[in-house]
Amino acid sequence: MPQAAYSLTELMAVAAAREIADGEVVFAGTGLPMLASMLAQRTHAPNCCLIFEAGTAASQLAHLPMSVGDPRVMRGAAMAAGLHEVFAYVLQAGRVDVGFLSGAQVDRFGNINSTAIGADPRHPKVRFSGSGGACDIACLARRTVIIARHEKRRFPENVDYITSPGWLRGGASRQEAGLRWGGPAAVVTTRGLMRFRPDTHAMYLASYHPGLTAPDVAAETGFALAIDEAAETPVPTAEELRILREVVDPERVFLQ
Amino acid sequence: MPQAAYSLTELMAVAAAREIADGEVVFAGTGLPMLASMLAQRTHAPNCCLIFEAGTAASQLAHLPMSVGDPRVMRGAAMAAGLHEVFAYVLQAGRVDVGFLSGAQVDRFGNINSTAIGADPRHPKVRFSGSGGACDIACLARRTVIIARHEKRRFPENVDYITSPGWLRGGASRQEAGLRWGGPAAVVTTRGLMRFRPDTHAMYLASYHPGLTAPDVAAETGFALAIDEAAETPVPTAEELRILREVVDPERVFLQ
Amino acid sequence: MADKLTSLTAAAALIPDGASLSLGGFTTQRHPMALAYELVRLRRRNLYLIGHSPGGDWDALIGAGCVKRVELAYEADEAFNTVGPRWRRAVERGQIEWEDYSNFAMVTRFAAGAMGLPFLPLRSLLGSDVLAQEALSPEQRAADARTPVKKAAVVESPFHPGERVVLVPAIHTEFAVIHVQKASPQGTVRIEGQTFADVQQALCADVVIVTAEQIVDDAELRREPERNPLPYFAVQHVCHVPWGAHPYAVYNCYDYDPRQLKRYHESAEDDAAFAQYLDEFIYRPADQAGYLAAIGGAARLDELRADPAFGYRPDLKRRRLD
Amino acid sequence: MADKLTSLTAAAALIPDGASLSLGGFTTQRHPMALAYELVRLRRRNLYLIGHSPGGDWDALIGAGCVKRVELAYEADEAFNTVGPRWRRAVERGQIEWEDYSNFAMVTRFAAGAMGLPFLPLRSLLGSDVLAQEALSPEQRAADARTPVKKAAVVESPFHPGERVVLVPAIHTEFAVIHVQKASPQGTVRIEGQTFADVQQALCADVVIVTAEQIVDDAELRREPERNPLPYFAVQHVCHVPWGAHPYAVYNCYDYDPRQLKRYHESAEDDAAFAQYLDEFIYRPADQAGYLAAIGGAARLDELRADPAFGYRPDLKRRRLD
Repeated sequence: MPQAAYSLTELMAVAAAREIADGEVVFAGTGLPMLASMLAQRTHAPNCCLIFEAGTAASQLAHLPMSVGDPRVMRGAAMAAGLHEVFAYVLQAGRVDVGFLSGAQVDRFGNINSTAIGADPRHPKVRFSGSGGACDIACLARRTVIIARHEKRRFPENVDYITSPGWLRGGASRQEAGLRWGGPAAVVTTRGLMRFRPDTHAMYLASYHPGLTAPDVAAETGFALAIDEAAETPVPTAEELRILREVVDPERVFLQ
Repeated sequence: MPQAAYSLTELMAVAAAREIADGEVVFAGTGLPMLASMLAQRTHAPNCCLIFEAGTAASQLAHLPMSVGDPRVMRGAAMAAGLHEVFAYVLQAGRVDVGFLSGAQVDRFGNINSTAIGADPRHPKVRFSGSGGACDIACLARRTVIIARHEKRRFPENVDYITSPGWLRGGASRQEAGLRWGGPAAVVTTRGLMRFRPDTHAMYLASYHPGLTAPDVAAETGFALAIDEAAETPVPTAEELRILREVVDPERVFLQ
Repeated sequence: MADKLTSLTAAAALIPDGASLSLGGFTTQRHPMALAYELVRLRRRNLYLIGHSPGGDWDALIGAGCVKRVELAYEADEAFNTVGPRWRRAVERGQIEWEDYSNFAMVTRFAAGAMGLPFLPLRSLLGSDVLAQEALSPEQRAADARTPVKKAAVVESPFHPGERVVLVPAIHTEFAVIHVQKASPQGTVRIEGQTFADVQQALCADVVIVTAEQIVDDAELRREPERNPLPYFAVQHVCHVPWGAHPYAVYNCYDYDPRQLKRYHESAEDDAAFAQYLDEFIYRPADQAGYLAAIGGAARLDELRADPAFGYRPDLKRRRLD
Repeated sequence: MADKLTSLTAAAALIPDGASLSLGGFTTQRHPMALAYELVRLRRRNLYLIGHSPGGDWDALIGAGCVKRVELAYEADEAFNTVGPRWRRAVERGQIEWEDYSNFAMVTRFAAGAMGLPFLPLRSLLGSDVLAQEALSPEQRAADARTPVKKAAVVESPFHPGERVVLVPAIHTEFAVIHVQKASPQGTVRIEGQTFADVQQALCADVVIVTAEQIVDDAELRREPERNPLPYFAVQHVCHVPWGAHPYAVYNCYDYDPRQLKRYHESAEDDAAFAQYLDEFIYRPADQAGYLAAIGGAARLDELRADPAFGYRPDLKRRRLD
């Protein structure tokens, strides 16, 4: 089968989709996580269940939402209520298997900043949206998958503000902070896919995207990134691309 | 107008109904409180709102319920949910003006026992149902009205177990216990109607039922009951009796 | 999505001796009675029941000797009987261990468990013996890890000096059984009318068994997701059990059965009569079909069927049944 | 029961300079935009806004200079813009006071207020700077009694030694405004689809204003009490405001307006263009009718009307609008 051409967004959506196992409960945010979870539902994980924090469980999406509160998430939903019900009864109760996160900065332990850039958080140089549900997903999902644009300044030694706790300072520091489970399992970026050591919880390169090398990715990372185990990121299959383009996002809301 | 004959239950229902003001939110339990609040709605308090702890607000009852969870309470209700919603969002939030209580023992400060008789609560001589929502209503309604059978042993100096806190030890003791509002306003019994002193919160006789005298009532009370302000309980009007018998309880579920 | 349909007998058999269990419903409504009767037939022992306002579901289990310990706020049938006769006797005879709370405290405890929290605060209980007294001794608490180390704790708000609230410990049970109007084979649940604390009870249990008057397509329930209070992934087993709450009421389906409740409460006031009641209505009928035959069969059930315009039976004879 | 119907302008005029206020909805859905625009027209100042995930409702108020202090988790329009442009500028220019929480923390705080509690616990925030950092200085907190004395507190469970949870302080606001599909003149409210945190926001406010797409008979809403999440006695004012959330979506009524959102976000990235946007769409149109005419009138609105089979507009053009 000849290899199909694909965009970076498509490659990332497919890589993220493969992080979802069948039957899992997925806390999906707007954008790439929606592409990934809809794709997973239509390929290897038909029974994964999509939770949207604005108040729905198990949507059967017919059209890509542009917000987790979009009327589109009501389509075929098994349950609709509000944020408190979803956060307390589903997320905090430990019923979410995988949550997606993104942000402006990610450090070596998968801590994420989506609040502000600058040394003094009371006088930030650049202000972002704020946590939304990200801090909550980071604390309470059984595992998280981080999506990020891979640039050196966005992968610093330390983030300016920990909006969403990852493995904190590594080792057992996450549990010592009182978080009983969870933590980042993977980081899907514009350059590769990173995972975390089981003991130190430091990030390492699991795969680099086609056209790049492992040292290319390390060079664009602001902290030392182990690359000795890295392989090339598997490319999307033609079927995955077809589903993404024809079924998941024919409007090209998020696909580029 | 010639005076109509009435039963003791009818007299008590009318006396209890008169404790409800128009527009008030009423937390009504099964039995006499239901008779009283339905009567109040059909006489002087057409806009009082009935709350049932099993999960409804503003029922427009067509038939007398035999439980606060009775399907009959769904009739015309403005809202239906569960116990937690009613207790937290309505009762604890301070939105209930008047709650009704009853029990096996009532003391001079309006503390009520509906749990057990006996000195050792781990080995009671007689066991009752337990609090249900009574303790919660006693703590959190803006005021309460107690309904009780008036016998000396049922009005002791001290109840064996405070299921539902009244004015506790009188004075400011209720607020000192951490209860920010509420407390019993009246006790409607088989012999009279009691109220509480504004300062000491000790019970006094406000009225004795027709056929009795104030000393009769005091003699059937296990603690010293001030009777110097007592008058005769006003009798039900013919219209109140007609509504009770023909509209509120034509089946004679609770009326005798 | 997995098909979770199973038989009532298979579902009841999952609940072993000694299990901790909560049953849905409220006093005279929507208890999973058919399942409770199955547990009596299976002669389960040492059950640990946790509830807020149970009625004859608990009273029958307690009377049949199935129960060791309970945590509760109330056990009675309201206007049909102001105290559960077998509950009352079990306490007075020292045959049961219990702890008293209020309804608000118990549903708050269920909510804490359902929300994955160790406790929740409330402003009730202050000044009462419900707060001041513990019916379970420290030894009894220590003997079962499922019982909280203490009944409640009073703390001051860190944001409002001098303001006290009561913290009550979360509940987790091994099983919850709720009886509802409609469920799908996949476990989507529709509760019509008051929900009582069924949602919180289900969400704090390891295993949730739903018995339903009617099994309907998942797609039908998904047409009104606002009315489905439980996520299907929290439900493990679904049983089709028409009349599953008899002699209690199910809004929009049927009314309570005053004649059967009168029989129960009269019998339960006497040991021998109660044994006979168990025999006649639970042990001898082999199953739910046998029970329904014993209480009067289709002819009686038809008299209880709800009028759709009301959700109950407006002409039901409720008093002076002799 | 009292008739609570009033005009949008009369309701907005109730909210004075300096008031604390929460607005319902979530990012690009069901914000009471018509009322927010009225507050801009009234040139309200020093408002204290408290929310979880507002969008352009706050962004317009902030940009128009109406706001002094906010407590929030997020301010953006999700796929339409990942940060509210005027919010971002107000922070970077030191023109606004704020405190950061997470969505779960904010809805928990609203819930605590709605439940009459001083705080509620949650297991989120631990390890984060959302917990460790306070954006408001102690002096700023002390300057306004409506701000909690501290952001949060970490405590150990009295029932589970070593187990920590975060307590977050309750919210009370002077006003809450929510926009819903249906309300009765008496204040019974129907919310279709996700409820967001509208219920908790309403129940922790002194005065609740409901703006509704449709005013219906109370009796009609009472036919399905399970779907009415607010007791009418918690609602003080009801306004009939069709298209009251435009340019945002209202499930079963209309979709968001991508063209208008693009206009907003492009303008809001530039001070002069934003001033012009305010002038064109808020100040110059004297009222909601004028606003609707300015954004394209009935012809444009018809293009946004929901398809009843979906509750939104399946054929809506959402990208490449030029």
